[in-house]
Amino acid sequence: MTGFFDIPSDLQHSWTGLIGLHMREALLPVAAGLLLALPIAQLCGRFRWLYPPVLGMTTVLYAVPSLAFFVVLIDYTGQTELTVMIPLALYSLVVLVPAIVDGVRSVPDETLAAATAMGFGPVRRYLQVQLPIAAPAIIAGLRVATASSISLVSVGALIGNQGALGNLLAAAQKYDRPELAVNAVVTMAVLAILCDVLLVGLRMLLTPWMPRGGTRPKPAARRAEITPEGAVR
Amino acid sequence: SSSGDTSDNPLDGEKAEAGTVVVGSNNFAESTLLADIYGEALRAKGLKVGYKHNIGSRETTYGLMKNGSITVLPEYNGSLLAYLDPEAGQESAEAVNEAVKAKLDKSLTLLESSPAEDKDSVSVNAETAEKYGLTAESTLADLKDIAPEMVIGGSPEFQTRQQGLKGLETVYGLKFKSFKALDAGGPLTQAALTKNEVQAADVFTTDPTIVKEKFVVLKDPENLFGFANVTPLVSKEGLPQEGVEALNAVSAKLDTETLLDLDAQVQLEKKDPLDVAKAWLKSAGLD
Amino acid sequence: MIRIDSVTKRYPDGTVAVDRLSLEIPDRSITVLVGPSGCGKTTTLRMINRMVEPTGGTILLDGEDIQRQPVTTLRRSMGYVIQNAGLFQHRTIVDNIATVPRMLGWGKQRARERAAELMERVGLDPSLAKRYPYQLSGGQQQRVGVARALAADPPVLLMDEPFSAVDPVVRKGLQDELLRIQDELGKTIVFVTHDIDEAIKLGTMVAVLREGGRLAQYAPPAELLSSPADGFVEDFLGADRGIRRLSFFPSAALELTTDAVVPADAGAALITATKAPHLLVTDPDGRPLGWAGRDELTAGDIRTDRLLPYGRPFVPGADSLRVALDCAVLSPVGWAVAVDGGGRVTGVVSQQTIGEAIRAAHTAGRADEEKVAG
Amino acid sequence: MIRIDSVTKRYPDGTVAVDRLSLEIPDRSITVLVGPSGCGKTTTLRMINRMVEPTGGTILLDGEDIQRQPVTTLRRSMGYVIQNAGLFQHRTIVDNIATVPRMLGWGKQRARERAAELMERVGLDPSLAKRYPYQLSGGQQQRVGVARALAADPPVLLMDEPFSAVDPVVRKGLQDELLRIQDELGKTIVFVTHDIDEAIKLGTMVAVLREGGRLAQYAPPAELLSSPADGFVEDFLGADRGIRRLSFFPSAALELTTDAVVPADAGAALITATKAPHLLVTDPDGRPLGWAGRDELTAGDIRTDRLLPYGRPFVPGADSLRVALDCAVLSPVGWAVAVDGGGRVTGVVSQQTIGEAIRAAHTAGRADEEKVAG
Amino acid sequence: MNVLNFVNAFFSDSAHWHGYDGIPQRFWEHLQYSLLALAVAAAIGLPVGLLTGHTGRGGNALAFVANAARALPSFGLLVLAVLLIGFGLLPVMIPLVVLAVPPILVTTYEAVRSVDPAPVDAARGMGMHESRILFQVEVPVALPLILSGLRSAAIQIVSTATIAAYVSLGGLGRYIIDGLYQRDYEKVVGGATLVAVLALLTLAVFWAAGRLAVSPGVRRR
Ligand SMILES: Nc1ncnc2c1ncn2[C@@H]1O[C@H](COP(=O)(O)OP(=O)(O)OP(=O)(O)O)[C@@H](O)[C@H]1O
Ligand SMILES: Nc1ncnc2c1ncn2[C@@H]1O[C@H](COP(=O)(O)OP(=O)(O)OP(=O)(O)O)[C@@H](O)[C@H]1O
Ligand SMILES: [Mg+2]
Ligand SMILES: [Mg+2]
Repeated sequence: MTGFFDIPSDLQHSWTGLIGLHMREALLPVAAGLLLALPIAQLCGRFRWLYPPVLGMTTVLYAVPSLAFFVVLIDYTGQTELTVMIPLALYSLVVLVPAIVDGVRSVPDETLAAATAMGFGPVRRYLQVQLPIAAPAIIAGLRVATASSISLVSVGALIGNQGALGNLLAAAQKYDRPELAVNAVVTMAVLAILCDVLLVGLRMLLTPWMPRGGTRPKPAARRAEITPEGAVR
Repeated sequence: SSSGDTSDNPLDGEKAEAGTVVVGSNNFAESTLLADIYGEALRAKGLKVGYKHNIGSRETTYGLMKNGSITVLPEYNGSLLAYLDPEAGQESAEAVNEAVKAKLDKSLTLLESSPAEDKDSVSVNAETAEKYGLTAESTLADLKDIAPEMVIGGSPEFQTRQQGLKGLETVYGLKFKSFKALDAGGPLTQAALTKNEVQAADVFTTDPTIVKEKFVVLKDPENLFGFANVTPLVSKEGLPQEGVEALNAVSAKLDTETLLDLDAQVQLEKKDPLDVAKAWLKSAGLD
Repeated sequence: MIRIDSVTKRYPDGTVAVDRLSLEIPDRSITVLVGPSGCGKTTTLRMINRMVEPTGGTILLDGEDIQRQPVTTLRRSMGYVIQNAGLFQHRTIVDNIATVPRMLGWGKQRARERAAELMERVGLDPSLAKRYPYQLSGGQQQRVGVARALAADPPVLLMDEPFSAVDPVVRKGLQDELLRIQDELGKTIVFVTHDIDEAIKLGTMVAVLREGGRLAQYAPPAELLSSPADGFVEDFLGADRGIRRLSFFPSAALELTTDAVVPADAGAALITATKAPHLLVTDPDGRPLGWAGRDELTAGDIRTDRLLPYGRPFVPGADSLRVALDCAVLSPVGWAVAVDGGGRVTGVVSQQTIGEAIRAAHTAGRADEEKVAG
Repeated sequence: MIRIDSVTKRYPDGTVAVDRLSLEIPDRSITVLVGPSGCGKTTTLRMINRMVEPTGGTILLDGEDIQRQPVTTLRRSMGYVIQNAGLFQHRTIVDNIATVPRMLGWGKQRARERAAELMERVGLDPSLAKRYPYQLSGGQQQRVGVARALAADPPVLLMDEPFSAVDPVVRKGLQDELLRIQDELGKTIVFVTHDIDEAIKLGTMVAVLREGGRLAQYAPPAELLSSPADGFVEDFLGADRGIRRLSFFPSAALELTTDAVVPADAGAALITATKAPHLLVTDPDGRPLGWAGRDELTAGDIRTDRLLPYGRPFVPGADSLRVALDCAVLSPVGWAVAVDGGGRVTGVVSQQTIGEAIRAAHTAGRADEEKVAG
Repeated sequence: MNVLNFVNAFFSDSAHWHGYDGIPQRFWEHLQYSLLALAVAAAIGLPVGLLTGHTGRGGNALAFVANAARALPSFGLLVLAVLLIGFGLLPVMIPLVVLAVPPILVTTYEAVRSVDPAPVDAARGMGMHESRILFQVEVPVALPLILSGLRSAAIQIVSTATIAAYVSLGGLGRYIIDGLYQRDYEKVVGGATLVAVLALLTLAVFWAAGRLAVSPGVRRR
């Protein structure tokens, strides 16, 4: 009963079950964030005046502690996964919107002019030129969003067993079993790194056109990776 | 001994699934243990049982009981009354139960109380006890003069409850130097007491560390913390008659000594609460 | 024909980029817009494919106002080539080139075949087809840009400083390539540059713009060199106007003399018979060896190791008077050596004769101009 | 004197950037390194101030191995100017220029005074002193770069393609400025460029490098033009070698004739007396108006509205034979007009006379070369 | 159920304005935790970032370390640290520092790396010493980006320092945790608002720092 993988029964899940739950609670919001961020970023790209206020708002949102979000949401969505996932989706949004906007903006003017001159309409130009070229920046954003999402799910433990692997942390305290906390931290870190590796692989798959090795990625991609709050620049 | 098998996925959905009895618990070890005991007893009677563990404080769980998310919750009768009606006096366990039932939401009711009692208490650590000469015979009233020099700890909700800082002030006139938010009698509380970060704290009377760490539990002559008999709070609709009977049978067999022993198994021997619950039910012939 | 009719562009911030500009751009020829930075060249070019909308005036394409056509149709009928090629970095070379055909609904196979054909046309190795733009040199990228613009065989090609980002040697190659392609395809090309030499080399007509988007002069390059409209154009043309203008005069009509050419093994009689002050000595194949001076002539004996260098020869049919003059000037004796394609001497010509030819060409040029003016 | 002695640089990745290069760089003159991209020019330059350490050979500065000096001392004794100037964008112009003096421990006041002095020297308006680099044009930035390099009055100036990022007109201005400054200061300048025209214009000596960092030719520009060492150098020099070489021959010795010059109000007698085939007509101040043709000469009456354009005049003292020839070629009658600094005609000269002068210059040049060789 | 009502109620309750549980005290505690964590993180991230950025070496290792650090969950580290070390400031500082080091480190590295190599080259050619090149040429130009890394770290710290309350320390997180257990939304929303206000203050401070410290020559780019 004190082993590394002996999960207390009140968590209702085996270790692998917790992992599955954790990934779902962490990744669905990122996916939702991406789906939301694309049109928002598109709007920000279209109407340049929109970008600064959107950035400002998202930064304030980002500063609101996750726990406060969870607590306020309990009344609307109850003690459910949704309560955890909604704030995480919002945080992902905060990271992804600037990443996409910057990525799309990083497309060289010449390339855009060439596309326009060839008779690309705005939609086709966005889908076939801007978005693919912005892919590295978007994936860089996804990497940050995914890592932070995986980490933040654990805070859900505070609102009653909604933290997946994070519940192990609460259990570690309740039953004074540090090994459970170690288990939680290490598992989450490994999951985050695995996701990161997968995303890097995805980028390589999507961008055979990027110079490999030695050559550094485009500044926009880099930027998204280094300033997660992306915002306020 | 992990327990992915205990339910489908109780975390899904807001309302309890029709026909499933959802047993909830608050975020401390004993509550989990009691929930497991109730749940397994019900399961032994062939009911479909789901768990919603570690929810948080009574403030939260009561809401979930009301809206039907939880069917069964281990409660402490006097503490519940103090939550429902902070002004109410507590003369006897029966009177308390009647008063609670009167105040309860229409959809809820209390089943039979068990003799097992686990009260909130104000305990001081050994150092403080020595300093002020406090013994097992000392009462809360003895703190009157020294309270302003003391930091008291307790779960965050202790700060605002009648059976907490409020009551200590109104009933005993105690005004502490400050309040330090800890957990519900859990490891934070123990650590804070042993490290003397707080001099007094809200400790459950069944807490095995009281003995281990030589905490001194102060007497409560005004009965502020009232009665705290383990009592199942249930939803009238959600629990069928055989369930009611099963839980009453459990209550009949559960006394304070047993509870102390079970708590120690979980908290000191680090056994899984579900295993402890099952083992006890078996030994008590309730499975 | 593209007709730019009193077109004005005032940007929202008040900058007047182009001011009542009128140009007639002839079909199947290269028209160059040249001028200092910011004089409105790019703006003018982009108004032709409506990437910039004029604030005044009209542009007619084959007599029809370009405003009448749907903008994407108009653009697809015009290739567009820009500095750094503006390639799609996320697509292979062949896919870059096939972009417009694919957009026009061609099948994948057909579009790729067309792309392969164009790669050959612009001088790109087929092995580059599957590469991505970053794997190509600047010059190669620029070639891809040209191929992409030509892909759907548009009648009009708009080129905005296409070669200005590559180094001088590569640029020269690209210019030659463009002239060759134009010879084969005969597109209507509007070419923007700020390099007057490029303008003179490529343009059938050259429009010199000045600050504020006003036309300073619109003329064929030779005329530009001989009669700049004003000080601005003259300054812009820079030095050597006279000599550079000679590029437009062929050297074919030069009267060559063979009197002064002798083979190295010629006898003394032949040598002393010559009246020329210098003798060009050739090898048995007729290739030039060098000039023999007066002293040797009188001696009647040629010592090939003491010959003066003959500089470089010119090819009368292919080279212009400019080359001929340069050869004469470079020659220590002032005579230029003419050779055929095989490098065999066909005669020599004195600087003086070249001077006369230049004068004759001037006169003919002036007569032409007067005819045009009249 | 800087002496580069059989220097080799092999980068860690195996690239041999410079291969056994030996050069003697004379004091107080501009030595230009020129060659195609990647031929090791930058590497060579940077070995002189030890920003790259050679893997073989030695470099001597005034006879002493540069390895002997502390590297910072060495560098502070050499100004270094690069493309885009490499200005410190966070410092004002005056602080940029004062960087090295400040580093050498000068007082703030003195360093700023020095900076102001240098701004004037390189032709920057003092009002720019407090600006930041981004507020300057490319040409102005480049001037600041030069001023900064000159600030501590180093005997040596290393310049790596300093003017290649600015447009041709500005570049010409900067080149002229550099020549003027060099006239005044007499630094030992090593100048890297890939533009052969710039090399010829600026260099006292020109080293042409070829791929792999090997020296193709090291000679004064006139010699380079007249006798390229091999096909590589010849190709690199490009067309017009002969004519460009004329830049090195002054036009002062040209024999002018005033016989063919008449004022517009000259009487018929004067006109008909002239034997020249054409007459240059001047206004009362002596400024050229144009050429009168034979017809008018015989008529004995000049109609100024029918004169032929005189092209452009040259100034015998200041301009080279190249300009004189260009003027003659541009002139419809084949005669160049010589004027003084004030634009008044001092005579005319036929293309033929210029041709003779060219030949004479060639002969003199050859004699010189032989003298040097002997 | 209106958030604005909560905010209003929270801030107009005079009881929230004094004492050990008053807003000034909690705000001050939060500020202390944040500043301390930022200072420690900066003390680790800045020198390493500057050095690797200047030499251009170790960039890959650095990216790996930063990514790995980012993968560590703050809340998990907190609980683990408390379990292993016990109470006090240290277990709170560990997750906050781990959280803040990656943005500082990577941004600083990137900032120095992305400085235009031409002026650096020119400086070296003038005979500047390497340390001088770093501090007088590279850092002034890299400053805006370095500051943005610090700012990013600071905002994350301010937001995350709320977890200190979970292990019974003070700070603005107190309101949120207490509010959760006491079912008191006023407190939760009030606490969250205070955190957001502190985050905005942080932004303002960094904006001002940028104005003051970044040369106009760099800023106007
Ligand atoms: N979108 C715009 N809004 C405002 N002004 C503009 C815009 N585009 C160009 N201009 C201005 O219009 C003028 C002409 O610009 P244009 O790009 O046509 O010049 P250009 O001749 O192509 O110059 P360059 O040789 O530098 O490319 C310039 O003064 C420029 O600053
Ligand atoms: N640090 C380096 N490591 C490896 N190879 C290098 C390095 N620097 C330069 N080279 C190589 O050495 C050769 C010479 O480079 P260098 O920069 O001296 O050429 P360059 O003549 O200045 O060219 P450019 O005109 O393009 O500036 C090139 O092939 C280049 O790729
Ligand atoms: Mg332009
Ligand atoms: Mg170079």
